[in-house]
Amino acid sequence: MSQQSVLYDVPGPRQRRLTLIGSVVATVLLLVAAYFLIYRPLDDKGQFSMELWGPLIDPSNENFSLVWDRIGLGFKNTLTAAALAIVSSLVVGTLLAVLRIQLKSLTRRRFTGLATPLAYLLRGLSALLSAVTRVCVEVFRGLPVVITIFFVARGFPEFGVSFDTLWYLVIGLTIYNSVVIAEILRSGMEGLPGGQAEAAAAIGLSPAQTTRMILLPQAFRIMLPALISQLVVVLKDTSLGFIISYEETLNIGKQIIGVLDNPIQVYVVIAVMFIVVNYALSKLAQYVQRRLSRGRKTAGTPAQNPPPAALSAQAEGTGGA
Amino acid sequence: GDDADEGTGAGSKSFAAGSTMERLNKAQAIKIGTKFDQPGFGQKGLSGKPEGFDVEVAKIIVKELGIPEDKIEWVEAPSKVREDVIVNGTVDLVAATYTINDKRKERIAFAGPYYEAGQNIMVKKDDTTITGPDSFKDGAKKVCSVTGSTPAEEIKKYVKDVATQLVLFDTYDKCRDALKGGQVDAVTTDNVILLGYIAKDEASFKLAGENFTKEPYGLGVKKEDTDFRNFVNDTLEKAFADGSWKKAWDDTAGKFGAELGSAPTVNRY
Amino acid sequence: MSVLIDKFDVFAGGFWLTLQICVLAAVGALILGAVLAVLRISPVPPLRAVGTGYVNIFRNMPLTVVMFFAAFGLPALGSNADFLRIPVLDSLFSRLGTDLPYFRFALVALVLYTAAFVCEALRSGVNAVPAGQAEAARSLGLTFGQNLRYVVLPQSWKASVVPLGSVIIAMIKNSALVGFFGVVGDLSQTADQLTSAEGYAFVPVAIGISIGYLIMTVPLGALLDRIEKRQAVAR
Amino acid sequence: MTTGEPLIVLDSVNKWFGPLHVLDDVSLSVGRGEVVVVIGPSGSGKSTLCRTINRLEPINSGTITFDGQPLPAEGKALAKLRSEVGMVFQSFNLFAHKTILENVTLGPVKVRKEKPAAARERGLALLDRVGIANQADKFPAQLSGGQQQRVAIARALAMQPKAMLFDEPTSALDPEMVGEVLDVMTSLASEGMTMVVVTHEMGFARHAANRVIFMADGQLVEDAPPAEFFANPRSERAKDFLSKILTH
Amino acid sequence: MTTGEPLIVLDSVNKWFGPLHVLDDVSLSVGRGEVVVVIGPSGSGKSTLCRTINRLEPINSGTITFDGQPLPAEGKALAKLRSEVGMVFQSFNLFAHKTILENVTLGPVKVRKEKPAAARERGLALLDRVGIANQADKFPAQLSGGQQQRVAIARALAMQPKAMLFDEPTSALDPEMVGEVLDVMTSLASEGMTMVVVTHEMGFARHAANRVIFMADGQLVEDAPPAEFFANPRSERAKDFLSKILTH
Ligand SMILES: Nc1ncnc2c1ncn2[C@@H]1O[C@H](COP(=O)(O)OP(=O)(O)OP(=O)(O)O)[C@@H](O)[C@H]1O
Ligand SMILES: Nc1ncnc2c1ncn2[C@@H]1O[C@H](COP(=O)(O)OP(=O)(O)OP(=O)(O)O)[C@@H](O)[C@H]1O
Ligand SMILES: [Mg+2]
Ligand SMILES: [Mg+2]
Repeated sequence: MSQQSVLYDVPGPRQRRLTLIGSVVATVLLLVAAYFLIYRPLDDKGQFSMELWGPLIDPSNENFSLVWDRIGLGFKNTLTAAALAIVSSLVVGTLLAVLRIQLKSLTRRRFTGLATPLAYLLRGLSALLSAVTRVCVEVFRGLPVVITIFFVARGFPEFGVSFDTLWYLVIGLTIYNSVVIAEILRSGMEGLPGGQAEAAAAIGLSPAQTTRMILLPQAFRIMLPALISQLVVVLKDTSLGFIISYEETLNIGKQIIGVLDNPIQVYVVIAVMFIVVNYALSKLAQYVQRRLSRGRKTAGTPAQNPPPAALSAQAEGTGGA
Repeated sequence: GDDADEGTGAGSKSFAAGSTMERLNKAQAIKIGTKFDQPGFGQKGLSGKPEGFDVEVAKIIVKELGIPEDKIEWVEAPSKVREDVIVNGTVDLVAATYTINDKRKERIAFAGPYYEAGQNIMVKKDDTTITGPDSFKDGAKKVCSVTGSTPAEEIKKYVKDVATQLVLFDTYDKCRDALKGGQVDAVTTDNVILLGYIAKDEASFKLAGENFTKEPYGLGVKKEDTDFRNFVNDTLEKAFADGSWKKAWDDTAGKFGAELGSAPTVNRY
Repeated sequence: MSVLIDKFDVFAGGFWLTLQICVLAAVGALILGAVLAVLRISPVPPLRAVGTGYVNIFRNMPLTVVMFFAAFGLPALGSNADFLRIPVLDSLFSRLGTDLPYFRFALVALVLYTAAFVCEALRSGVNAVPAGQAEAARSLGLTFGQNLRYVVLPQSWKASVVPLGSVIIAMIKNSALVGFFGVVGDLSQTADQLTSAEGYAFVPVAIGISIGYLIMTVPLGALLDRIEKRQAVAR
Repeated sequence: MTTGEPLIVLDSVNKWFGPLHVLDDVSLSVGRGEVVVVIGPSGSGKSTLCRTINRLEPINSGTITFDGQPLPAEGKALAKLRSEVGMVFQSFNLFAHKTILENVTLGPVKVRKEKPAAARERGLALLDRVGIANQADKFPAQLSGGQQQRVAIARALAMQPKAMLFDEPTSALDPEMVGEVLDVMTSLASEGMTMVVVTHEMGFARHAANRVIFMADGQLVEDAPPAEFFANPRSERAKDFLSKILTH
Repeated sequence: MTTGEPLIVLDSVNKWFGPLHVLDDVSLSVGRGEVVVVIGPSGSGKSTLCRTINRLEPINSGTITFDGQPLPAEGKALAKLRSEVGMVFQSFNLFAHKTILENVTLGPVKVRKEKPAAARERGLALLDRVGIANQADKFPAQLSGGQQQRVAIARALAMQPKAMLFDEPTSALDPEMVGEVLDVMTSLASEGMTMVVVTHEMGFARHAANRVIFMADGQLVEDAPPAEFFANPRSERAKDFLSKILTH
């Protein structure tokens, strides 16, 4: 509605009439197109037959409960991997964000109280550390998650460390998502009105206290919608587990298809499951966003910066696979 | 307990100290790599358990180790990771339509063979243009196989333009679907795999011609673990002799109408 | 490390193929995304519903599933995506014209999926134009079309550039998936091929592949950062 | 100063934002050449009142007539009406991607179909009049707030409007810049422009307004000449408001 | 009102932002209990001057001493200094995620290591003093601007500072709310708090300040008691500025 009001005047009677006519015409055209381009070809190939759909939607079908037991297991595995990945990404991401912010303020310090060589050493060290974290962030942000997961699953055993495939998936997802979450939080902290950090400094809080007590909690709050969207991304990305034989929903779906030979039907069911869960999550994100901005609107304080466009888009867009 | 008469349970059999057999028997657990998408050999059914000839052969070995069947952890081992999972120790044994060849022997060792398959070509039922591997030499027909598999390498000798003619997937299921959907003209791999697909959908597919290679299937074990390899070989010979090998076949791939033939000679290199 | 030199042509070929996919998919996604954005902000409710429905479906579905749908659904609809065998283009991008449809299927999947995000980026650009701009235009007496043309779109375009760039970066990364869906010879499939089938050591191959992707993503990301900083200053 | 029939007439106008009654049976008429200042506490509906007059906000009931005609609901007629009513916003709302001169000439060229050259000439004259002809080729962001607001006034004037609406034109400005904008407005008023001005600048209300209107909670509470209003507000609310705003 | 050695002394302070010379050889001393009002056009360096005193802005040359000690450059010592100088910002800068009372007690508990119970009690007393004790458990966003700014003052006072800095404390407020904040500041001044106040409220400068300082282009141009300054500004720039700000 908000963008509606930017572009459009409140419609008058003529405009309403035109809209109505347009709606009817568009609906008819859409239905006709859907019938001829989608329904008819599928029907011709027998894709609506009960033989293909039965095991998925007909409880009296002999395979129904077996199939759904398997899908249930897959979905449980999907949720397990997503939950582990998001929790560890949050933990690692928060640490990384704090580390980067601390390093930034550290590199600005001159350590005037210390002996000159020591001060130079400390300054050099913090500059080095901050460069290293920066490079890590850029590299892991720039690599496809599929590749990261693949590398983890192939690389770890190479060095004699092997886990369950679940953990390869979780580690791969964590490497990528913690970097993204760190950037979300960091930009959340840097996007806060400068006055928040200044006010904290002005009552004598140290930079570390300021980050911990003032910036981080607020960044979490402001970035909550972006963080929830990231959860959607993680959930979607767990489906990459199939490349390393982790038995998540999609992989199990493939096994079922191997037996029942009904790919379209199984993928429709799986797609619907993902869409429902993720749609609910994005609605939650929107709801949180609205609540936050309503709280802000009544505030006398100048509006807090919204998350940088690039970042929120990136968070969503990366929706890997 | 109850397992005693089955000859299972820790210490139920005695093996040389320090051997893999003793370790597995003590642990009463074993990890076996197999395929999850190979009808007749290794396929995960709706029950969630893998079924097939590979699976049954592996079970014979496991039984000989004194480990109950339900203690087996089945690990999916698609063609391209089979060496890796053995070398890394992710699994103790691989039974996954695993062709014995010298390149693979550089990294792992094979017990067996326990079956001799051969590469063949599957086409649509109504296809008369493809009659054997030579039909790909004209550069027009597309053929599908799996990344990193022997048949994929083999068929490269026949196709004119690898980039456009050879389609590689991670599983044969995709190849089959591609053939059915008409995106490829043929699927090539071991005859038994193809027979599995044909058995399920006789209306759509058939084999085009005779086997054009020999593909002895072996069980993959760690390269240096000669004791274990010998144990597996012994067990296989026993199974050839006592009929359990034949029964395993008849219960699984045999249902597809493929010939088992006489027992192969295990290769104790 | 010698694999990087010995197999340089394989890496380069993979890079080139991935680049082709990305260029084609980016163009397709931008076009489809723009159409969707128009639908989403149109005043006709059913069109808006189509746009919104599309975005909700494709944004919330794993790309993997979209790829499966392209690979199985298109044939079921009786199509080998032959509409993508566009005469001049297919000589430039050879894979477009081959009989083998997987490149085209992968392209369709990437375009369908990315378009949803492109649509949102464009829409966020329109939303980023302060309401006051359109109000000022309206109170001068500009009509809806004039308002859009002279005031809203020129500004929303600027606000869309950075989010669009992020979407494209994400798309480049997502393209890594096509190697797992039958497109032979792109960067990610190259990694698989060299390590699994040809038995090269893992680490050097991983480094080579990573460099291939980072060459595409990092400079683009840095460029976006600069644009964003410049815009922030201008504001 | 008022001549003939009134230019703007609001009759029993009501407006709700959801449950909020922001304009409560407001009736008001503004004569030609009259300058009406609207004051009142924050949230009392001043801006909304101002915005209903060129239908940036539609109303729920009542009628508004401009120059004898009821406000059109939509389309070309509405655009035409709006081109006859200049509006100046608190936050300037200059088109950020156009130069100062382009801001001023956009309306005349695109809406009134003037020749670009003629519009340009008149635009420069208007910029000269508000004292910023030398900035014509800069972009809004390069100007101070006071300068931007003067451009906004010039932009509105370029349409040769019959009336001008100002919604707190100086409250986003630094104190030194308030004067320069008020100067322009005062001179406009003295030239006979019909003006409705929402403002907190009591000085302007005192010496430039013909009438002061005091709003509270969506109601039009008082309507009196400035001298009378400031000397002797009738309602309690007005007294209270004035006491808050005039101390210090 | 001034006793003993001055509390704040700036000596030949210079500060550049890149090529911009924002503080140009500024020397100033503020005695204990003195109230100094800083005025001047936008961009003249008033805020910067104010912020250098608790080193929110570091300086390029010159010295600043507070209570006889030169300002520490960083670390614990700087945090301690800042806890002794209260600061009130134009945009309040209350911690948005903490309640009013938590805003006020955060500093005492975390920096001065007071017992939470004691801090709470003192916090409530301070909120009472600025007239908003009944809002203690609300969040900043639920308060009006004037209330928020009074909380900000209470937050600064909770640290029992030796001096208070105010940077345009009323210019983000709706006109009706300016008075309530100035009232609190006036009472602080009359109780002997040392204050440096950047403001455009000439009324406050006239009746609450001991001295008025006029800045322009980074330079401290005039420094005089308010009566003298307003009646008889010596420099042209001050005259010009006053004429702009006092008309209308
Ligand atoms: N678009 C809107 N949707 C919902 N409520 C609105 C909208 N615009 C204004 N309001 C509400 O209507 C009431 C009157 O708003 P209006 O802006 O007219 O007041 P005002 O007198 O101009 O106040 P101020 O001096 O703060 O500008 C306020 O309570 C405001 O919150
Ligand atoms: N962080 C900064 N970086 C660069 N320039 C700055 C910075 N802060 C302030 N300036 C510039 O320094 C000059 C003085 O700024 P300052 O905020 O001290 O002025 P002021 O007198 O407080 O103005 P105002 O009345 O607008 O608040 C201005 O030209 C301003 O643009
Ligand atoms: Mg208003
Ligand atoms: Mg300032």
